[in-house]
Amino acid sequence: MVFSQVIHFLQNHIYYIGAFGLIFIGLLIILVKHNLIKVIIGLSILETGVNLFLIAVGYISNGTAPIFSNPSVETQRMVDPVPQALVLTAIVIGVAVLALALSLAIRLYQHYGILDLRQIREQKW
Amino acid sequence: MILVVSLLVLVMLLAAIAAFFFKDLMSAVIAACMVSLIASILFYFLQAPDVAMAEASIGAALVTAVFIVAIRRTERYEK
Amino acid sequence: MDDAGLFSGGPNPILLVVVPLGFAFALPLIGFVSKKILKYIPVGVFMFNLVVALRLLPLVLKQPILVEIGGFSPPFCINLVAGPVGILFSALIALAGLLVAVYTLVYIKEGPEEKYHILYLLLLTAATGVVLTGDIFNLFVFFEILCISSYTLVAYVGNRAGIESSVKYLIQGAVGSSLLLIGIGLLYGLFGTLNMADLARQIVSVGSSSAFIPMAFMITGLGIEAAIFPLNSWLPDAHSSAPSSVSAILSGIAIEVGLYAVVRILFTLFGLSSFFLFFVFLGVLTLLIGEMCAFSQNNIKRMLAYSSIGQIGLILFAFAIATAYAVTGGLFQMISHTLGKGLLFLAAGYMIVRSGSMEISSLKGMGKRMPLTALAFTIGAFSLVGLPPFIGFPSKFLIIRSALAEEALIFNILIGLILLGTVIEGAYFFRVVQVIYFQKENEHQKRHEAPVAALIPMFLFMIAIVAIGIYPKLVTGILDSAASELLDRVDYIRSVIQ
Amino acid sequence: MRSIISILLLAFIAWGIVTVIGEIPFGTEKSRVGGHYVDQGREETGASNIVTSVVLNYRGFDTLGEVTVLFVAAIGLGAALATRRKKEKREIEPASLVLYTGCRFLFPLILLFGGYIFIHGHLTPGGGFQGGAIVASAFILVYLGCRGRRISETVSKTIESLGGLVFVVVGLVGLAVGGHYFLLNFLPKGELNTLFSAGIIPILYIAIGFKVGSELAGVIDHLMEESE
Repeated sequence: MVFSQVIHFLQNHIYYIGAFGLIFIGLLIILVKHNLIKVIIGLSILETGVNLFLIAVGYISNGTAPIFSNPSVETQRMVDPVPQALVLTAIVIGVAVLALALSLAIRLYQHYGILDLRQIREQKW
Repeated sequence: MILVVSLLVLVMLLAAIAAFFFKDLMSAVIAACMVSLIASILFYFLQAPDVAMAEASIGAALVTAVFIVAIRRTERYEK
Repeated sequence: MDDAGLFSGGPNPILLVVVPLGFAFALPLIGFVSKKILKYIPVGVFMFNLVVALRLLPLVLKQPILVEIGGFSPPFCINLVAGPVGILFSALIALAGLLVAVYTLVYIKEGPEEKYHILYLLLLTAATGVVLTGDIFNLFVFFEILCISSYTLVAYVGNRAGIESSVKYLIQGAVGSSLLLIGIGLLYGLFGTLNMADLARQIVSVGSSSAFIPMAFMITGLGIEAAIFPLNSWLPDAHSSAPSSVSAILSGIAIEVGLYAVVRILFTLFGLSSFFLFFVFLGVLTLLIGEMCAFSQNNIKRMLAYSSIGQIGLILFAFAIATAYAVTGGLFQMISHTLGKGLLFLAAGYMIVRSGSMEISSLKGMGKRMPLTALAFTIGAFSLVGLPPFIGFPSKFLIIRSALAEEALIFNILIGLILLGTVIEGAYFFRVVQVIYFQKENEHQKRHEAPVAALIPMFLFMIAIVAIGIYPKLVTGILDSAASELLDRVDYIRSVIQ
Repeated sequence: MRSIISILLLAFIAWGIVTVIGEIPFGTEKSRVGGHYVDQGREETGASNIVTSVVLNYRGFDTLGEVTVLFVAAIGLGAALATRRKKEKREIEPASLVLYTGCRFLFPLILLFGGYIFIHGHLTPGGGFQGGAIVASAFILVYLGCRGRRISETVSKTIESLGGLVFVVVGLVGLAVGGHYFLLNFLPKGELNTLFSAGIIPILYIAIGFKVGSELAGVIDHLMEESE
């Protein structure tokens, strides 16, 4: 009884748990860590989490992938294609941001020997 | 099926937590790569083959390569 | 698809986005032919954009133009909504872009220039895209282009301060856009659409409790770019270490576009009703903190950057009052800030080049060495403080009067605080002006004015500031209809979804 | 101190998400828009991969922005890592013969695979972005295996520019042909599930594939280049 309840819970929530778990771990790395490369790793995990969440929103139980590869098969429910399109965009944007961030990190290290965010001058209010 | 997915999610979260704790950045990057790979499998389970391909080729492969190059040109260990 | 009424003969608003984008892609190819003409291309492109926007302006005042991309009808396509707000901002962006591009002809001399011009074009194109789009995810995409090109332009000089502030800006900005994306995902999950008008239509029907969380995510994400108070720690560093021409655009355009997105989401998407007092307080807080920090700066560009925070606070305050009058004032203040801050950064840019330092004390005797640039700086400063007969006076006056019209004690106190902020603003600007004109230099230096190509845009900014300041009716008509577009959700929805 | 504040902040976010996530049940159909795409997508765009038809036709403007984001990042990365000195020829330890030959053997095969993926983007899973990434990974292989080989910067810049321009020009041709719809699918839709179908979609995806491939390869190239 308890077991089936657990299964039911997992069926409804496991993807959300995974997505928001990643989002939280990513945010935690960004907020707590000081090493620049580590923070960028955090960003990458955060982005993966957001993408997983978007895809999970678009899923429809027992749906098929939104591709009509076999013209004879019809009238089957398909999952929502819109979040998939959004996530394609988001993945590419993510890699663009990551590459830029890493190039800045390399520049910062090679010219000024800094890789620690604490060494970046503190905000002067 | 659901148990497989749960297990994958668990491993994915553990890999993410490992990325948090590793002092060796190279290991952290590999852990992050694993997160991406498992996410890509999950995308496949969620009937999103396009996204799964993109995540595997861009998120897991290219990003990891970029990270490794960056770590080689900076420091390997977090202080 | 009803074609009647979509177009009344003007140019297609999509050209405002697509033509600069095409030229940005073509720039490397043109660079193979001749490196010299590269820097004239932004000038030409923004002149084109300005002409298109000004031709569209009278048309959209009658009726907003709906642009359906790909030939499908909303909500199944991405659509642009070229209403008074969108076209007004496009014209403002094109104007500022044009003038700063002329200034850049002589100002940017070193570094990878070709890349500078591409990034500059794309930054302003993205800003135009944000103000025109009617689709929430498209807004996110354009916002990313805007942010990424800003990160790079901040690091353009390549010195330590530039790279450090760029890294800081990048990390905060990337977290912000992830939050925005989570917000968009939640909205899609709740309402199943991304079209802003369609979303607005459905959000009425659901209690505001479930809409609040996505809104909080989106406003937090966008608030980072709009530099609303607790989220603006990147701004002074980024704006002060970028090249001055870029600072003028970042301060004058980029953060205002961020604020536009916040306002559009609050008003049109969520029909801001119960949270507005919160934003009023946030605005005043942002204003006071910005002005007080600006007062304590010795670095001229940091001072101007903090002053931008203060101005953003004032604009947010005006929008949050959410009466037609106040929104008009907020839009007016946006124009006034773009013109004034643009002029200040351009003038400060050449004063810094000539004196070789960003310290305010090193600007001694600039009134004699560069009289025209110093005059430009003074006019910009007076306008931002709100002295007549410059544009800052009618805009601030409008905001104060609309706040007084609320007739609540709390608003009277807040107006007092805003006036206090203005006094602080006046104090630090007068201090700089006093240093420029009245402090004697130790050794006499020869007169060395900024080059003509840098003076022309400053003059045009000055003419705009004085002309609108003397005759505010030039813009108030447009501002009124823009304000009513922002406030009237029903009309917005009706203009997109028939 | 800082971690406590962060955790409080995260707890606040978590509370927000938990309250709202209950209203987004997993696995149910939520969107009229998505349903419309699935039902009408084949007729309206001619692509049998609905995701592709959404990416390039219904939401093609987003994709134009996405291509631009990658362009900006590639340009910005070049600006951030710009080296003042000219590239010097350095002595590089050559890779072993097996590695060298293997890489040279695999390189065209991977390119072919990437090309296949972006040419068939409207029929099968995949498309310009995935194919482009695969093309770029072929170049990574060459950088790692056959050291000292670089793609010419002129060629990659030309491909990037042309890829972007093709997108904009195809869109503008649609604008000119169809009256006032940018990115209108003006070419004949063809027969479903054949290579020459879906109008402008394969053209755009091929342009994107080339552009993404050269941009990502350029990114890796810039990052690997030892500056000083």
